[in-house]
Order: sequence, then C-alpha cells, then structure tokens
Amino acid sequence: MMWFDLALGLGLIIAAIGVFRSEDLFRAVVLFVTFGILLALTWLRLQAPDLALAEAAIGAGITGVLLLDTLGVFRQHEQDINPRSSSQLPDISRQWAANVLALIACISAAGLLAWSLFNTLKMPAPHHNLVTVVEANIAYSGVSHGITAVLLNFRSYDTLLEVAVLLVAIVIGIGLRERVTTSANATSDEGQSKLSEPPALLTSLVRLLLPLLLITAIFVLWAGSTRPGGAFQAGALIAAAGVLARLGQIDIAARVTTILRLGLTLGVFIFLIVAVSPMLTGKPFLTYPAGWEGTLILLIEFMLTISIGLILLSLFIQAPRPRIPAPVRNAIPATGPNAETNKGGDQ
Amino acid sequence: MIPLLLIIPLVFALLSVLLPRLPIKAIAIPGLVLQLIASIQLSVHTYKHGASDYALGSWEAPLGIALHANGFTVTLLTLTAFIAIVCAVYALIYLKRYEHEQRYFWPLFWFLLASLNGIWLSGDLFNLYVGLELLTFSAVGMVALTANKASLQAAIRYLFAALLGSLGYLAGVALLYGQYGTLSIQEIALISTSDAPTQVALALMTVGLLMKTAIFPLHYWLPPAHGGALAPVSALLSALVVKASFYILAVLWLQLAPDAISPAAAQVLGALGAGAILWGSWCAFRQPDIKMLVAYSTVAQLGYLMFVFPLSIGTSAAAAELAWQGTVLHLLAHAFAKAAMFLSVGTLVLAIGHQGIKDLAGVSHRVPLALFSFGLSAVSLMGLPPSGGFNAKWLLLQSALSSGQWWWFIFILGGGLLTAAYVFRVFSVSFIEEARHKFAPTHWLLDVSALTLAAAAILLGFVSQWPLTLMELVPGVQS
Amino acid sequence: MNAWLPVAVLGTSLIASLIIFLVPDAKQRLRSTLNITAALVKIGLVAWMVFGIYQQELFETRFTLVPGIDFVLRADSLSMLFAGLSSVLWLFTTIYAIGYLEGSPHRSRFFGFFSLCVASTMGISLAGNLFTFLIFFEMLTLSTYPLVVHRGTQASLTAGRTYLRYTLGGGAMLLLGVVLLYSYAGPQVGEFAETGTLRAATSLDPRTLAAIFVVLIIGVGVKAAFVPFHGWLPVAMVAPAPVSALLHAVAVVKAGAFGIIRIVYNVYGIEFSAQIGVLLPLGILAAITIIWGSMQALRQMELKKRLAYSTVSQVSYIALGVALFGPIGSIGGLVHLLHQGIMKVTLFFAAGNYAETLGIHRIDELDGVGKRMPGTSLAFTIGALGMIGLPPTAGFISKWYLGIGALEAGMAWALGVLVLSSALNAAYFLPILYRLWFKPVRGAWPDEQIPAARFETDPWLLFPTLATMAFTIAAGLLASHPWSPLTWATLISVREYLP
Amino acid sequence: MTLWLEAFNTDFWYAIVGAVLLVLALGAFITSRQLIKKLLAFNIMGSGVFLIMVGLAQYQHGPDSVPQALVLTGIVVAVAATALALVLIRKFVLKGGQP
Repeated sequence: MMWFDLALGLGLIIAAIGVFRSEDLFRAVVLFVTFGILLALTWLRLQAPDLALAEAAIGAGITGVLLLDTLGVFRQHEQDINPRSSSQLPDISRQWAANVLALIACISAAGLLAWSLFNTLKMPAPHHNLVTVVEANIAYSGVSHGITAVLLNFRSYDTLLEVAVLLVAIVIGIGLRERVTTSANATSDEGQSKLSEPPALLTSLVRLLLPLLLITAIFVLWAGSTRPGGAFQAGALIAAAGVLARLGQIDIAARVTTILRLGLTLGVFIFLIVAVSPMLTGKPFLTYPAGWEGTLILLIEFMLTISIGLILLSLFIQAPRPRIPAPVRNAIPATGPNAETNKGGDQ
Repeated sequence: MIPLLLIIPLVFALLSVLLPRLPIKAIAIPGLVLQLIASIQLSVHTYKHGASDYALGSWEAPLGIALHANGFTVTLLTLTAFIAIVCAVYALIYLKRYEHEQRYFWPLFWFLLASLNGIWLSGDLFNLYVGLELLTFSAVGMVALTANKASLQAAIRYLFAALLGSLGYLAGVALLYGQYGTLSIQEIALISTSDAPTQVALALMTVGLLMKTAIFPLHYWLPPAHGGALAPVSALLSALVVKASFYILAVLWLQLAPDAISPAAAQVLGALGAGAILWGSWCAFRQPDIKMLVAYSTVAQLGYLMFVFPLSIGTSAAAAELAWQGTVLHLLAHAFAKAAMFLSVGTLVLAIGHQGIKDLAGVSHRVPLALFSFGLSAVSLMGLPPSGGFNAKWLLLQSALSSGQWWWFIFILGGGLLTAAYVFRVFSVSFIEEARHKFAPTHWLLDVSALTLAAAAILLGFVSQWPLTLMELVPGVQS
Repeated sequence: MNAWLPVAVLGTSLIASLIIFLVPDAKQRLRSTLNITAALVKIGLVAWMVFGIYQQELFETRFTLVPGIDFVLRADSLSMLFAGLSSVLWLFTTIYAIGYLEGSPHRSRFFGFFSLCVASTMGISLAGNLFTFLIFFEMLTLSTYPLVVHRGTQASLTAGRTYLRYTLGGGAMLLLGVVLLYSYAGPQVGEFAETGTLRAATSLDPRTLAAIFVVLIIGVGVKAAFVPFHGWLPVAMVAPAPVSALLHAVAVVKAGAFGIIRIVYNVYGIEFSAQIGVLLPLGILAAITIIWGSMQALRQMELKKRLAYSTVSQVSYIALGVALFGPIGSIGGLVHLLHQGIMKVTLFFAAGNYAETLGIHRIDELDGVGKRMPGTSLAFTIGALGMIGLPPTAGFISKWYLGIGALEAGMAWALGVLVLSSALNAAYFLPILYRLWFKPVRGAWPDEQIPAARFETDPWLLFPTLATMAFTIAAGLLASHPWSPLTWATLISVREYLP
Repeated sequence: MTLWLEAFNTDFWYAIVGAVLLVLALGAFITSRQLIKKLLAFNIMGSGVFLIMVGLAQYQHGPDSVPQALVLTGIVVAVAATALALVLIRKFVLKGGQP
C-alpha cells in the first residue's frame, strides 16, 4: 500500500497546485472539491474515518456548494452591471512585491518545517501519551467511540466554543442579509425564486433523495456514540438535504423568524443547560451526572445536529444575493479609486 | 466561580440572538455588572489564595481542559469587564441611530466577551485556538456591521489576516502536540526543551500571533478595520481584542517554553516593536482623518508591548520583573486610554458630522468634555505623568537601563514625543475659533463613558500598585 | 493633619480648576468668586505651613506609585520659598486676569487651565523627590499649552507648537536623567534632602554622575530658558498678558530655575557638586545666558518681546547664584527667585495695561504715556529700576548678594558679568522710562479701549499692578525684616552648607 | 539515511504532504489577487495543518482520537470561516468591490 499512499499524497499536492494555478475560478473550485475528496481518502488511510466523513460532507460538500453558489452570484452580478473596463489592470510593482514576499515566506516556512520534521524523526516518542489516557477513561465517558468521547466529554468545552463560532458566522450572515429583505421584501423573494426553477427531473430526484439523506443523517448521528459519525457530520447531511430541498423549490429557512433563530441557538442552549446544571450540585461546569453521560451526550448531539444543520443551511440560503430588478444599479454606491480612504464608518 | 465568566456572556449572547427586538440591550447592563462582580470576586479570591485551576467537566489536564486563574488573568478579566461595561453604556446611546446594526451588535458583543474571557482563562493550546477564532469572527462581524463598501473591505482584510495568523498558530500547536503529546500549557511548561520542533512551533505561532496582534510590519489590516468601525466597536477592538493574541504570545514565550527562546529572537521582536512605534506614529501623523489617526496610534502603541521580550529574556531577574510590570501597566493603560480616545472621537465626529482633523475647529468650545477625555487619554498615551502610561514607560525605561540595553531607551522615550507630535495636531486644530460646521448636540452619557475610561487611565498612575501586586502571584514569571 | 496639608494646598487649585471647567462661560461672578476664594485659601494654607516649618514641623504625604518609587509631597524651607511666591502672585495674577479677560470668549477653559497650571506649580514646589517633581513638571507643560494657544489664532497655534517642541523635549531629557540617576544610584537618591543625598554615595563614579547632572540640567534648563534652549520663550509672547506674567514670573521659567536649585542643593548637594566640578560649567552657561539675553532684549522694539528676553537674562541670575559656591551667592540666587518674580510680574502687568488700555505694543508708541497712565507707568518704572538693580528695590538686594557671593567664591569674572548685564539692563530699560515720562505725546493712541475715568484704566488691572509694585519696594526696603524673602533665603542657605 | 527509512511510515508521509501543502498554499495566499483564490488557499493551508496534526501525532503513538477530534473541530471552524468570508465577499462584490 506504500505506493498508494505515495500516489495519494502526490495527488493532493497536484490538486492543490491545480487550484492555485488555474486562472478560471470555476475550474479552481472544481479542483478544490476534487482535492477535498482526495483528502477524505487520505483521512481513511490515516485511520480517521470520522474525518473522512466530515471532510467529504463539510470540507468538500458544504464548502463546495457555498463556493459554487458564490461564483454563480458573481456571474449573475456581472451580467447586471457591466464589468469594469480597465480598472483590473494588475499593479505590476505590487504584484512583484507580493511574489518576492511569498517566496521569502515559503522558503522560510519550508525550511522551518523541514528542519522540524527531520528532527522529529530522530526523537523518542513523547513523554505524554493521550491514547492510553483516553483508553483508560473512555469507560466513564458514556460513549465507546473515542472521538465522540473527546469531543463531547473530555474536551466538550472546545465543542461548545466551536458551535459558538458557527453561531457567530450565521449571526453575521443574517446581519448582512436582512437589510436587503427589510428594504425590499417582495423583490428579494422574487429574486430568490427565480434562482430555483428546476427541471422536473431534479424536483422528483430531490423528493426521492430528501428522506434518504435525513435517514442517513439520523443514522450517522446515532452511530457517533459507538463508531464513526456524530453531530457535525449529521448536521452537514441535514444541511445538504436542505440545500437540495431549496433546489427542489421547497421553501425552508428563507425568512429569519423566531423559530429559525430558536433552531439556530437550540444546540448551544441545550448544551449550556446540561453543562451548567451540575454546578447546582457543586460539580464543575460541563460535568455529566454519573450514569447519565450517554443519554445526555445523545441529547446534546441531537440538538447540535439540528442547529448545525440549520446554521450551515442558513449560511447558504441567507448569503447575500443580487436583487434581480433594475433598481439594483442605483443602489450600488459610486466608488472611485480612492474609496479606500473614505472610511465611511459612522458618518 | 471561574466558569461564571464564561457562562454569563454565552447566555446573554444566546438571548440576544434569540430575541433581537426585545429590550435585551437594556438587560445587557445588569449582565455586565454581574460579570464585573464575578471578575472582581475572582481577583479577590486570587489575591487571597493565589492562582487556582479549574478542571472543566471534572477531567484533569492533559485529558481535559483546565482553566487557570492567576494574577495576570484576573487583571485582564477585570479590565475586560470594566471596559465592556463602559463601552456598552456608550453603545446603548450611540447605536440608537443604527437601528439595524444594533440588533447584531449585541450578540457579537457578548460572543466577543465570551471569547476574551475564555482566552484569558484557558490553559490549553488548542482551546486557545478555538477561542481566538471565536474572537476573530465576532470582531470581524462587528467591523462589517455597517455593511458599506469600505467597512466590508476592511472586514475581509481583517478576516484573512486573522485566519492566516490562526493557521500559523495551529501549525505550531500541531508540532507541539507531536512533540509533547499534550496540549496543556502547564504540562508542556514542565517538560519543554529547546529542540528543533519546539523552536519551529514557537516560530510559527509567533508569526501567527504577531499577525493577529498587528505588530509592524504585519499591521496592514488594523487601521482600516479599527478606523472604519463604529466608535464602540473600535474601542473594544483596540482596547481588548489585539491584546488577546499578545497575551497568548507572552504566555508562550515567557511561560510555555522559555528555554527554547534565544535572546537574539527576543531582540528581533523588540526591533519589530521599535519599527511599529516609528512607522505607526509617522502614519498617524500624516492621517487627515481623525479615526485613522487613532487607529495608527494603536499600531504604534502595540509596539511597546514587544519590548517585554528583549527586556526580560536573557536579562537579570530584576530587569525582567521591571519589564514585565511595565508591560502589564502599558497594556492596561493603553486599553483604558485607547478605548477612551475612540469613544471621545466618536462623540466628536457625531457632533460635527465629519471626521477630518481639519473639521475639528472649534470643538474645544462646543464639545469640551469629549475633547477633555481625548486630552486625558492622550496624556496617558504620550506617557506623560501622572498616568498609567507614564508609570509603564518609567518601568520599561528602568528595565532597559538595568539590563544595559540602552538602544530601547531611544524608542521608548522617542515614542512619547512622536505620540505628542500627532496628538497635538488634534489639539491645535481644536483651539481654532471659527467652527467649520454646525454642531449637533450629543447625549451626556457618551461624554461620561469616555471620561470614565480616560480618568481610569490617569488614575492608574496612582494605583499602579494594585495590578502589580496581583502580578506577583503569576507563577513562571520571575519576581 | 500634617500629612494632609500639602495635599490640601495642591487640592485647592486642582479642585478649583475642575469646578471652573464646569462653570458656564457667562457666570462671571461665580467663577471670579471661586478663583479668588481658592487663591486666598491657598495663601492661608501656605502661611500655616510656613509657620509650621519655622517651628521645625514636618509636612509630608507619601504613597507608593510603582514598586520602589514613592509619590512624595513634602514642605521644606525651599519649597515654602517657591510656594509662597506662587500663591501670592497667583492671587494677583488671577485678579488681573479677571480684569483682562472677562468679556472675551472661553473664560472657563482659560481659568480652568490657569488654576491647573498653578496646581502644577504648587506640586513642583512641594515635590519631595525627583520623581514627583517630574510628574508636576510635565503636568505644567500640559496645562500651560492651552493658555499659550488660548487665542486660537494662527500665530498662537504656531507658538504653541514651538512651545511644545521645546518643553516636551526638555521633559524627555529630564525623564532620561531621572531614570538614569535612579537606576545608577538607586531611587533613594531622588529624595530631596538638605545638603543633598548623593554626598554619601562615595562608591559611585563621579564622571557618570556629572554626565547625569548635565542631562538633568538640560531637562530643566529648557524651561529655565537657558541659551540655546530659550527659543520658545519669546515666541510664547503671543499669549494674553496674564499668561505671560504667569509663565515668566511664577510658573514655567521659575519651575525650571527651581529645578536647578533642587538638583544642585537637594540631590547632588552643593559641596558634592563643587567636588565633581559641575558648578563652574553651570555658572558659565548662566553667564552666557545673562549676557546674550540682555543683548537680544536691546534689539527688540516690541515691549513684550523685550521683556521676554529680559526674562531669559534675569532667570539665569538664579542659576548663577546657585553656581557660586558659597552661602552668600546662594542667598543671592535664592532670593532672586522671589524678587525676579514680583518685579517681572509688575512689568508684565504694566505692559498688559498699556496694550489693553491704549493698544500700545511697541516701545516707540510709549511716548508720553506717563501722563495718561501715571500709576501703571510708576509701576513699570519701579520694576525696571529693580531689574537694573538700583536701591531701594528688591533687585538691588539680589545683585548685591550675588556680587559679594562671586567675590567670596573667588569667581571675580561673575562680578564682571553682573556689572555688564546691569549696564545692558539700563541700556534697554532707561530709554523706555525716558519715553514714558519725558517725551511728548505723539498724537492719538494706537487703539484706545478703556477711556480714562475715575482711574486711568480698569481697576481690576490697575490694582494688582500697584500691589506687586509695592512688594518690589517692600522686599528691598524691609530686607532685614524677619519675614522678608531675604531672611528666608538666608535660612535655606545656612541649612544647605555643611557646618 | 537508515534512520530515516526505519522511522518513516504512512503517518509521517502524510505529515510531510501536509507541510508541502501548507507551504504551497501560503505562497498562493500571498500572491493571489482574487479573494476567492485566497479563500481556497486558506482552506488548503488548513488541510495541510490538519494533516500535520494527525500525521505527526499518530507517527508517535498510533491512531490517536485526540488530534482527530481536534481536526474535526478545525474542519468545522474552517467551514464557518469560509462561509463567513463568502458572505462578506459577496456583500462586498454586490456593493461594487472587486472579487
């Protein structure tokens, strides 16, 4: 299998170079998704099936969808406004400086990393070994799958903050989106529905795929406690289902209602409640009561799945899009080359 | 007690996401008071009983994540709570004219506080990474709030710089985990050596954190982000957010693996700091826009923080202690002063309706309190007595002398004069009689909050002993 | 109580300043009452302390600012000399400023900073160690800047910039010197003590200490307007007349001179300074400044400019007295700190009266003013004669002691400097006096603002002028009185020199 | 050289691949002028870091669920970062900025 690894590693590098070198953005994104699939394979080779699943669903899947959608929006936008004629001329000296800077950065980073890795080879295994520690404690964690134990019990604090990170992203997402809808509710909806006039085949395919995806998601979630899977992967599947549903003209999570907000925050909310409640009995924050670990972890994971799915989906749906009607052109402020100096923060 | 400082902001963050239209904004103030009380109580506890650890989820490090409260962290926690409360009061008034923005300001504000508290307390390398990302995202979101082209561009630039910095940091974490098999800072500090992977890891993390701290020449993202944001946002960003990555840097260099650091590397960081002072001041001097002037002033002032490394690594214990004390004081004084400055400038801009320095003509008569706050904070920034900034500079100068590094002397002393050069541009315009614009009346609470922070910067000059006494409780720092 | 008195003295003007900032511009009566009350209370407190010092009481406030360094306010005989001068002159300057500025805009701002400025001056006089001195020294810079640029014209803004460039630079030098001294010799040497603290530090390298001395003297020398650091002083003349009076007689220039006294007497100690050989260079620097300032004054045709250069010259008498190693010379220098203050304030008040009443700014416009404004002109005459050093004015006493001191110290050249400078003083003051009293009026006044009524000008302007004139004569006539400045200076001098 | 070969294994190989990706992506991040390209470079750089994290740790002591869990967190943070960046970029472009 050594050759396979060699080929896979080189494949990763080549795909990455392909992404960097392609002039066309669409091509770059496609190559990037390819890179993600290769990476998922790599995780399998590294005996990390959870990561393979996550990479395929999130790294390649959701990221790819978001990127492609963005390119679509750009294309649409370019048709709306005439592309700038000559302002795109690259600033030669700046580009040159960036190249030199990149060269220096690359060489020093490469040198440092090479030196470090080379020295690692000569060194004995480290003093600490968390593998054994995890093994010794997994029985008390309430789950039998190591990664889930780490994510939702040993280092559940990381996970709490991580979901908060997702939440921040979507808060900014709706923050930037909503202004458009409040100012022009009707036109915006029109713009979105124009996006989705799918062929009949797609619609029926979506209807077929949707339940399948949801069932898979639930399975992946439930599997998490004993084998690869868990809230994040399941959440990504839910999001994927949602994206499909959007394409199939099923209108979900389009408006930012209180129910949607509840869905977005549900995961963290339940997580926090479960985490805080032991403090009432004098136990530290984030401790599970003895005997209840498995149940509570499953509860949290279930809620997290819903929230993560909704967040990822909303990040797709609520991302800014151009409004189709003509007035758009007027809404775009005239910006000159010195727009940068005009910090219009709070005039 | 310790996790309360995480729970309070998270709960309020969730509430403000859930109920953006309810008067959750007004509830924010009691919440902040609660947070301030909690942090003061923790400070008192630390003062009486020394540093304490808290095993989250009852899992001890290295398996679990430990929170660690020592003299330095409780100082920072209290600072955060205090500045947050004043900025919140300011924001409550200031954001009234930003109907849409304020619905998203408050959740981001609370997430920002949660991440700051998390970073001050965390004793785990990877957890710090997640905390940094949470911090970055909320900060970027706040910069982008107004959603005009300039602020979006600034936010994107900020986000990319911060992401690059985080990856540098994370790469270092990866190497350190490979090397030591644990992520706990205390555990690594016990066994750290000066081998290649450790040094490379530190180098990568350092570059990443310098990027996030906006240390010259990696500061390019800071001025548009801090200068273009809404006034309370700028205040929070300059006073607290950039300090978080500096805090991690200081922990890495002085606590995690002091053996792996060579004095030469420390000199390099010092040189960057000196460059920051010169370049930042020069740019501030040339800005036509007052908010950009203050933003560039942040670039310059952050340079002083870098002097802790050459002054405390490879020098005598006495010099190191002085450097450490001076740096902590500078951090505090700059936080107060810069927040006050951004808030007072916000009020001035609000009153005039323009943000060019030339437009400030006549403000000394018509917006005197805001200008007075600006003046008080400028005193501290210039390092003139009596102020926290002066005491900080004094300690740094003494440290430079007693470690025989006279060359830092020039920059520490000269930096104050350069600061005066750009700050007095504002004053000299403000004394001109004829106003260029009509003045709009401003709410008195805006003035009071700016004045509170400015007064704190000055008062710090008289009570410097307090934070410094707490500082002696930090293990791993020579005292 | 004794621990709180220095704080109270400082607080009277500090609190007054903060309240005045908040008083609306239109409430003139309230502001004036506050101003004058604060000034009177301060004089009372200072008098109390002077009395206490006389009875060997200790007034000290002390707390730790940063590790190893204390904030100290302490009253000793030297600080009382300066505090007495400042508090008395503050009262008169305030009264004068009320007459001068009421009616013009931004009065609250002006009087707020005015009080802040005096608070800094009190801090300088009461500072018990170099660190505290430095704090108030810088505070003085900041609080005088708004006064210099008060008018907000282009000229005053430019002057403000120049002023800052010099004083902040000087402040940085002083900071450098203080840090150097504290690091090299330990913070305990910064404590001001009679006969100096460094005397005991025998293990230290005298050359290093001399170098630090140079840095310190440059630091305070900028404010004392030593040549070549005097450039800010004539420029700062654009400020309103009471500010000029304050800058020249009480606050800024004096703070510099006072700093020199503190450093030489209370840090290095006069004996030790002589030992490491820094007194002679200081004396030469002072002598150069005296001569050069006088020569420049001769060339000025604007009255305030001429007075400004006269200040450059006169303040260095103090430094010269300090540099003369011997008790008599010290007495001369110390007493001149006071005498120059009251004489110069008189001159500036008079110049202000001319400008405010008749719009006179240039010397050639002064022809015959003596008949139109006899009181002011008399005050000007007395002040000018004092500057020249004629008896029975205060100036005579200073110069007499300085001269004898020079001989006693064996520095006969200093006597030559004194004689030459007196001649120059006469050369630039006597023509003015001639114009005032003996030349006929040249037609209409340039810009008559206040017509002659019961008094020749606004009584708020006239009476302070006459009062300080009276002091000028009294200090000379009653020099041997037990409460005279001379007696007090003698007391300090006696305590400074080792038995 | 023998030392190298003895110690070398699959995990280490992928750590090296990760390092190479990191370096290449760093260069691409700095040089590329398009925001989307920068974003792609950031993602690939992140993947490189993740590979180092898992590869290096597992090279030392076999399959290790801790770094895997960390990387899972990292992937989620990365997708959040990407989504956030895309929201900002889209809004920026809609306001007339250059992608």
